[in-house]
Amino acid sequence: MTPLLAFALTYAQFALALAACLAALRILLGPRAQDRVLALEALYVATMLLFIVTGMRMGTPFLFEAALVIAVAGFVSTVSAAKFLLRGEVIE
Amino acid sequence: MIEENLLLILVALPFAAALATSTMSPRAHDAAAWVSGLFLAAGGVVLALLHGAIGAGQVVRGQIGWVPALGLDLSFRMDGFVWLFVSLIFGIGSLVLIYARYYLSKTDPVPRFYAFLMAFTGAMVGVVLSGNILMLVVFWELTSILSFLLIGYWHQGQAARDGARMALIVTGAGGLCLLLAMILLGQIVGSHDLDRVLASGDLVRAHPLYPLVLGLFLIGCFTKSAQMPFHFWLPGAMAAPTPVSAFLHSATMVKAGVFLLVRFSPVLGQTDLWFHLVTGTGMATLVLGAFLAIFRHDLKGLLAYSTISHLGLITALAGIGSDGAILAAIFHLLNHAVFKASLFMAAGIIDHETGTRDMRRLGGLRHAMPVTASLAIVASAAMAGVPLLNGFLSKEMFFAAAADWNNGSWLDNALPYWAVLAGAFSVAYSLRFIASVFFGPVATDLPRSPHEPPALMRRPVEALVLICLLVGILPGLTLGPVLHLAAVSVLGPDLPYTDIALWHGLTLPLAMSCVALVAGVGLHALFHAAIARGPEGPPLLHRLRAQKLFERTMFLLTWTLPRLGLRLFGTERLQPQLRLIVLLALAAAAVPLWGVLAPAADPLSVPLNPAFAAMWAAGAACALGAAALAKYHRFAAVILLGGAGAVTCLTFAWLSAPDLAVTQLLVEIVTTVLLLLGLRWLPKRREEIAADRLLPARLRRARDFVIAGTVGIGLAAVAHVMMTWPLIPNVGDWFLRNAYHEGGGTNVVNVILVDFRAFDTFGEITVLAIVGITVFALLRRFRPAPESTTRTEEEAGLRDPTLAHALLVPSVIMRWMFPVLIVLAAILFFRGHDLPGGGFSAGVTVSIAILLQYLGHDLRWVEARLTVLPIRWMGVGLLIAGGTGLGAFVFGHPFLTAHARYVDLPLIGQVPAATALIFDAGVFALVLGVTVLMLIALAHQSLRIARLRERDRAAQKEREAA
Amino acid sequence: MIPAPEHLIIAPILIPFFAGALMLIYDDRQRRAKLAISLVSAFATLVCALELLSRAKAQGPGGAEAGLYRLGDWVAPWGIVLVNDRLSALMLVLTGLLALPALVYAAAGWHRQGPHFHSLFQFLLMGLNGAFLTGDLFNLFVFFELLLAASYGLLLHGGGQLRVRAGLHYIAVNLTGSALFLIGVSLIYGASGTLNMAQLAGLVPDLPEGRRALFQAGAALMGLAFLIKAGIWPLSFWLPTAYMASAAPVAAIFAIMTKVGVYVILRLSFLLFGAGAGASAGFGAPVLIAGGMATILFGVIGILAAQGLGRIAAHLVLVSSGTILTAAGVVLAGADGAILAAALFYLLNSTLATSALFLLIEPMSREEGGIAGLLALTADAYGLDEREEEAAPGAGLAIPGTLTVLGLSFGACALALAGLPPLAGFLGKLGMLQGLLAAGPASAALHWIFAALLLGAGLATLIGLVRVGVQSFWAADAPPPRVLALEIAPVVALIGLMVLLSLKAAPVLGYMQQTARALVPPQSVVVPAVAPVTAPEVAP
Amino acid sequence: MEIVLSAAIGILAASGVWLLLRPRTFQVIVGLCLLSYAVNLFIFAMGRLMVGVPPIMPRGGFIDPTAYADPLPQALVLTAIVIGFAATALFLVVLIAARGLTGNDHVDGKEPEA
Amino acid sequence: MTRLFPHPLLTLALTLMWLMLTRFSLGHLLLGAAVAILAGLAFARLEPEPPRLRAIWPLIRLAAVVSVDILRSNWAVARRMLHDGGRCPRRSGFVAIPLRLRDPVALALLALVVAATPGTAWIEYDPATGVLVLHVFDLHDAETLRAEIRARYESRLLEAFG
Amino acid sequence: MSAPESLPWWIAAPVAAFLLLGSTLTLLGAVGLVRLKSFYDRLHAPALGTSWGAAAILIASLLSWSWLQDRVFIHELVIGICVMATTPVTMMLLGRAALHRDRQDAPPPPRDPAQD
Repeated sequence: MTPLLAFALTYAQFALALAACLAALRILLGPRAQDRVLALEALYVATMLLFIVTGMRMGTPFLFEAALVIAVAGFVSTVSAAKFLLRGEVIE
Repeated sequence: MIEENLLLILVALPFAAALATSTMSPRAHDAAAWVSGLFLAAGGVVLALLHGAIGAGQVVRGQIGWVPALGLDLSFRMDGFVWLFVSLIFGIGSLVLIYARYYLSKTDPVPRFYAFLMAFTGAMVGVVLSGNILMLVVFWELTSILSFLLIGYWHQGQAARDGARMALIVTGAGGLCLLLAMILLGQIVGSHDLDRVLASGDLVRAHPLYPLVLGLFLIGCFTKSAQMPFHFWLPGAMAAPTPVSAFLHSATMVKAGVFLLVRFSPVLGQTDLWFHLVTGTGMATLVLGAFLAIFRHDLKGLLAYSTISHLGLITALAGIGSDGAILAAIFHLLNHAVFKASLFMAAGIIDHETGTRDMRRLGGLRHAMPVTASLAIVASAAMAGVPLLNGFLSKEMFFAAAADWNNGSWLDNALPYWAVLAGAFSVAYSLRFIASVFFGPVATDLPRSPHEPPALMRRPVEALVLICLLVGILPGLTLGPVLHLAAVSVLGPDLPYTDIALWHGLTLPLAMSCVALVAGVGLHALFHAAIARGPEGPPLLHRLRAQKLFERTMFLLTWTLPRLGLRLFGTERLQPQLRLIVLLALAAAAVPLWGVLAPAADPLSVPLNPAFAAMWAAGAACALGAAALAKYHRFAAVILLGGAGAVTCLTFAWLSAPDLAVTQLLVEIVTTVLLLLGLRWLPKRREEIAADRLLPARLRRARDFVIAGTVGIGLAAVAHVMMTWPLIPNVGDWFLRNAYHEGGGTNVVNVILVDFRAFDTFGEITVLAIVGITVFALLRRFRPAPESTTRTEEEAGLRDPTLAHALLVPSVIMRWMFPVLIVLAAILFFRGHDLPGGGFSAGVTVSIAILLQYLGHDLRWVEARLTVLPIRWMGVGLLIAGGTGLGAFVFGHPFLTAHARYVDLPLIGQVPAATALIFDAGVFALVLGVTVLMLIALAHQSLRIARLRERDRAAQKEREAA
Repeated sequence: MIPAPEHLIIAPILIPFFAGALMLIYDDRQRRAKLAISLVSAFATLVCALELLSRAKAQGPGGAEAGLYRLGDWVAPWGIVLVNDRLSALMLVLTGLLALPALVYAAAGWHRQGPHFHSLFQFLLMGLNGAFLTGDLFNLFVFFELLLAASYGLLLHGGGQLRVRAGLHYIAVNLTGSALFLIGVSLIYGASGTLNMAQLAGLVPDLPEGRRALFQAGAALMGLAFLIKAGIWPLSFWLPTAYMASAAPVAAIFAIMTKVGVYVILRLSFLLFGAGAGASAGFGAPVLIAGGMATILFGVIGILAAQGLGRIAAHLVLVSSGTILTAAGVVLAGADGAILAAALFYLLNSTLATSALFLLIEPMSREEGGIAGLLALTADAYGLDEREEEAAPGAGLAIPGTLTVLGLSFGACALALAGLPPLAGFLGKLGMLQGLLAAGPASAALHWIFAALLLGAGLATLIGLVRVGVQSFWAADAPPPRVLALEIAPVVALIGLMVLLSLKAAPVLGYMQQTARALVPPQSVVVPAVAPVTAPEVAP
Repeated sequence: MEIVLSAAIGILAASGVWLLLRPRTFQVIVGLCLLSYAVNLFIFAMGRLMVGVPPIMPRGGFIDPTAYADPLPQALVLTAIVIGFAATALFLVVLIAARGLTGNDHVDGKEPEA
Repeated sequence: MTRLFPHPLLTLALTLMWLMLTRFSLGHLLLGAAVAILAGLAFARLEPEPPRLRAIWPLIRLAAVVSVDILRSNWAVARRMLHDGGRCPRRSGFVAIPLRLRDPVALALLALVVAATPGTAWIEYDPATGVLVLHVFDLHDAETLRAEIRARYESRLLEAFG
Repeated sequence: MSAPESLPWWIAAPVAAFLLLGSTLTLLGAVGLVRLKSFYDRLHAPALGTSWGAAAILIASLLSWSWLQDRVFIHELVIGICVMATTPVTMMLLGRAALHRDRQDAPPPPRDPAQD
């Protein structure tokens, strides 16, 4: 394997994990509810990308499903949270 | 053979009578009495038939097996002693029956009374006849229970209820002690057969457990026979109808105790311990009972204490245990039954005719009821031990035994004096009874005007008094042979015949009798006026009544202390319960693992990836944040929970479990939405709870913090050790080897779920279905807190009206995602067997798709377009899954046997066609139904509240209009 | 006639399952049809259970050829097996015996109080039967969750503040217990590599020290989860409130819920920690003994301190399970197996009696109006979906001589529970006492304490029940309540069963002794289920 | 990796237990969720860690089990996830109902005295 | 035919998606088509009317423009993230843009575009007035932005959807 | 199992480049999420990750998988489209919610301050 690719994969993993950490930090810090939801969204995206990168690194295509699920369905939880903020209830 | 059957019939007769009477109409007074009487008469006939064999010194036995494994058999044996006692029971029973027929009011449900009475008779006969010591206890406890019912027959009165309860508790508890004693005795002897037990006296007395057995046995006997200090229930039991007292408290139940003492004296007796315990208790009871009887104003109370005292006498005799003493005990047992029963009946007549039993109010009754008066006088003379009456004879024998016996102990030396003293007391109370009721000025303010009772009501008394006289005058002719027979059966065949005669010459006992008689008369003459004025009880001591003491102790033991205990050792609060569980779990894990848990010498490990660690830094932050914020910032906690969940999913994916990642992720999403849906119904968190800042709250938190930390560290340590230990060969390997060939799939996890361990999945989907219908049922009755409904109103007011359009653009995208999600679900579903996915994931995905529509629009919009019948889906899903499993039956395979192979279809190629796929379809339908149901049922609450509000508003308007 | 005799073992799980699933498709208003399905299902389950019992009895005394059912046709330990032996058959029959009366009782009106009562009830039966039959640890977890989920639903059946509050505690405690269960199961799997009970039993004696410790920790955690369900002190505080709050027929079937925990403790303790378990033999016995006795004591305190019959009954449940647990502990520690046999007999009787008592509570304490008044009382003010409330409930035959029947039934229950003769409760206690004191003076002090507790508990039960009975039957002036025949018939039936149990005590006790004999030397129980894991079958 | 995962399990469990012991129903449900994550990971850990070797095998042929992750714990976790989800949902609904009926969100349905 | 394919484009796209996610084979084509038809039918329940798409070409041009814009704004925003403040301080703010576009689908596409380009965030759209409020990360001139959005995106969407 | 080792350098290089680009962008977005002061500013930060951040990584993945599997492997396209399609929904709702909540808290709404 080219060392470049190895480095890139490691770097990408770490960068994404760091991004997730920062997002988590924002969730913790708040200060307002919308910040947390926003950060959760970011966390989801970082996680999804991390799935893909990890899958590449390990050479298994199976993590892909999880990434797909996050991509397609992950926003539902943030959307419902956002709607809760907006309307005070999730479904009306 | 005939005798055996007769014996069994004898026991069965009273119970049969009870059964017959219990089914009668409450108004069938005469019929009930007649039936009972007939059964008793039949019993008499049987007894007479048996007399032949018994008289020949035979022991008649009869047996029916019941639970041989426990040594419990319905075995009966009858010897002379038993015959005598059974005759007594039947005899007095018949008389009481006649008496009761006239005594009981027409309005009472009399058949019930007869049923109880007959059942009691049966139980009593059973006690006496039992040839199995365990069966004896069975009947013994039955008498306690039935006496409870009989004493409480007039349950409208508080006194009857209390008396009944006390009698039951005291005698019942005694019965339990007796049970223990009998079990031990049975084990010492190696058999529960009475004959063998009776023959093993030496073995028992030599056994180290002898003192314990004796103690338990005596408690049993003493409680039943109302010996000090257990005597107090008997006066309380006087609230029973008089026939009950006449039967139970003179002849039968209380005699059961002394019967046992006499019966078992060959086994347990003849030791110093026995003598001191039994005779000591008996003498104390004799003296104290007689003394207390003097002070009672209540007729039945006096008789009750007199009974206690006489039982003490018999007990003392049994304790002395010499041949003469035993003979005297048996004799007095009979005599006392006869005269006391007649006295109780007489007291009942007086009560019945005058309406009171208070001796201070009664007087001069000899004018109104001369016959009853003379009967009662004779009977009380017998009680006092006046010559020519039966009481005199047995008392004489008692005096003789008391004076004779000599083992040198202080108790033995004191016996004669105590005996005389008790005799004097008994003369005194007998005299008081006669004098205050029948003599003196005629009472005027009686509730009823007294006259003679119906003749038949008096007959039983007459009969009994006649027996008193007959036995008293001609003892040798009437009772002598039978008594000898009885004594022989207790003491052994080589007992010499004792001639009971009226006159033995000028002996010490006679002198003692005279002294007692004179002293008694003197006592009465000196104190009767003072006693009548005094309280119900001896001076100074009348406040200290055992009954009260008992009640207070019982109250303390059975109410106050338990309430306290419940507060101390129990809690209804959830937090301590959970804390206990957690602490115990810690202990449960720590005890086996302490000191053993160590990392493997050659630890397994996977090189650390810093990104993984960084991910978990985020995950840990989320978890801790959720823990910290869940109280005041619920919304934040939900979001943080989502963060932690996402990291968990990633971990699964990272560590080669894509299926888990997918499933966890989907569940995660639905859970978040559910929590958000629920958030709306929770109260707005007040900014700060003041008490939270106080020290106790801080301490509580600190403690919980330590607990939680310990759990975390412990679990982490165990997990770490486990992970670093080398893997042992396990069943997982087999799955890996065989999934493809046997299960027909390459995704082993999924093959396990739908094939190898499909039964787990089967159960799991049922769990989901159950939760679904529970949620549904619960929310049908949902009732929001008042402020949650008003809150929406406030918010509605605050809402910008244009916000109704807020979702216009997003909803378009949400709608587009609907088919995409459906396709995704289909993919997940179809590839499940080979690649990550499966029915569960697919079901959740579709429900997320539907949920998304609810999010983007409102309930009515969606439900106008999509009809989801979640419960139907659930039912169908379950049936499909179950039906697939059943399908295997057709081919003769067990439930859930899957059939899998790849089918070659033209054009398309290899297609996996596993029955597991159908099973998975069932899972899919069910999961879809459940998830949608839960989400929608929760969401519907808002709608319901809105409708409710509208209705309220309409009602309000109507009211205003009116 | 049984069409497929080899599938009989699974029938007690499948019949209720299909009945429950089928009823989901029915509309909620078709109660009559649902009731019919439910009754038929319960009856069929009982019949199957009886047949299984007779099969179990036909097995040799050691149960060597225990009935096995391989689910999915997979050989244990890879697949899940169901095992029908004497103990499980006994529990199945007991479940069936409780289920039918409870259903009949519910038909008097309770089943109208909320939707899907019958489905939940059937699923509860399924869970119970599954838990009794399964031979796989994780499958046991699944069935535990199943029966718990159903019990949550049933506990909450009818709604109301008391139930919901009790339900909240009940669920929270049990969810914690489930977490423990899972941790325990996974530890056991990690330490031994199998989930099959029989195979596990074979592996236990040869576990090396470290793994043994982990295995034991796992077993201890799992045991804790069962003990929570069995209601051992101090993990039982949720129980009285929950049982008291639940609807009468639900409480009646709940009488067996604690017994599931007890059953599993019995099964696994003797299987995994019996005499043949090497260094693990007797593991947990001290806990069982101490905890069991504490439970009896606590139950006694509760009985005495209780104000209502419901609370007394709930604490009686505690006493009962404490007694059996202590007996199991004593036997596990090496005492005579006869104690266990008697304890099983006692279990049978006390379960029937508590069930009957739970059914009696409501008619006894009922004010005027019968079930109709009750329904009106709980009818929801927020009942926007009124369709569930049917008109004119409470129709049915009222029985004459209400007080007499109620009183007799109550008395019978009291006798049975207090362990007074002549009902079977006495026999069970007698058996235990005999077993405990068999060693004479050499018996451990523990045996004496246990014996004393047994008797004391009986006395306390008597005191508590008599107090309540006197209050409600003797001290009450109110006219007798209207009680439907449908409500009293189940009670009478249960009492009839107890009487039968007393009369037929010898064969029943014989069965129990065989059961105990099969349990105490554990190797023989499920031997055929074991297949060597190291030599896996290779598919052609 | 092992140390990180076990620390993660520990932290999740500790947070979960801490919340479980809190007096508010919402805290308890969040605690149960966290605890169930911890438990799931714990079960999963019992199969040891394998990076990059999912339990999905090529079609046909026998394979070397040591090269694959232990599938059984994964299957168990899947079941546990589903059941945990059901339990969470149920608990949520019950807590909402309790909140509606008792008027507060204390686990005992009433605020502690004093 | 329309009953079976109420949304032919969608069905096609979904079939494609299926094929992308699985394997290209005849079997998967059939299965995918079946699923896609089902999904399309389900979608038709929600939205019986297919979108009024008049021309596709403007959309493709839009896509090209947008992809360039995304790259550009990515670069811009990323730079801004790294050195915030610095030489010329960043000013962010809201911009209100009255839109002519009314079709919800078109609006949704616009939203996608706006969201995909870092630096602009869709805050609010009022269907009554047709005013869109954006938040802009680095706002130099509101007017330019308005014009840019109208010209680059809205006009093309108008072409496509009318 | 094929692994990234088998990639020739001429594929590996662009893959690496895309990976670096994508992850850096995403990281920058996260940095912005933490560093930026106001919520509306932060609203822009994740867009970095969802647009080119995701796209670059997906392209990298697509390239490498297409090589490894010897055929065009375009799963990633679906993910890309979905991410593109779904993130705006959250963002829109969040923006609106923020505005709404800000209006509730501070009555004078921050409506178009840029229009001055």
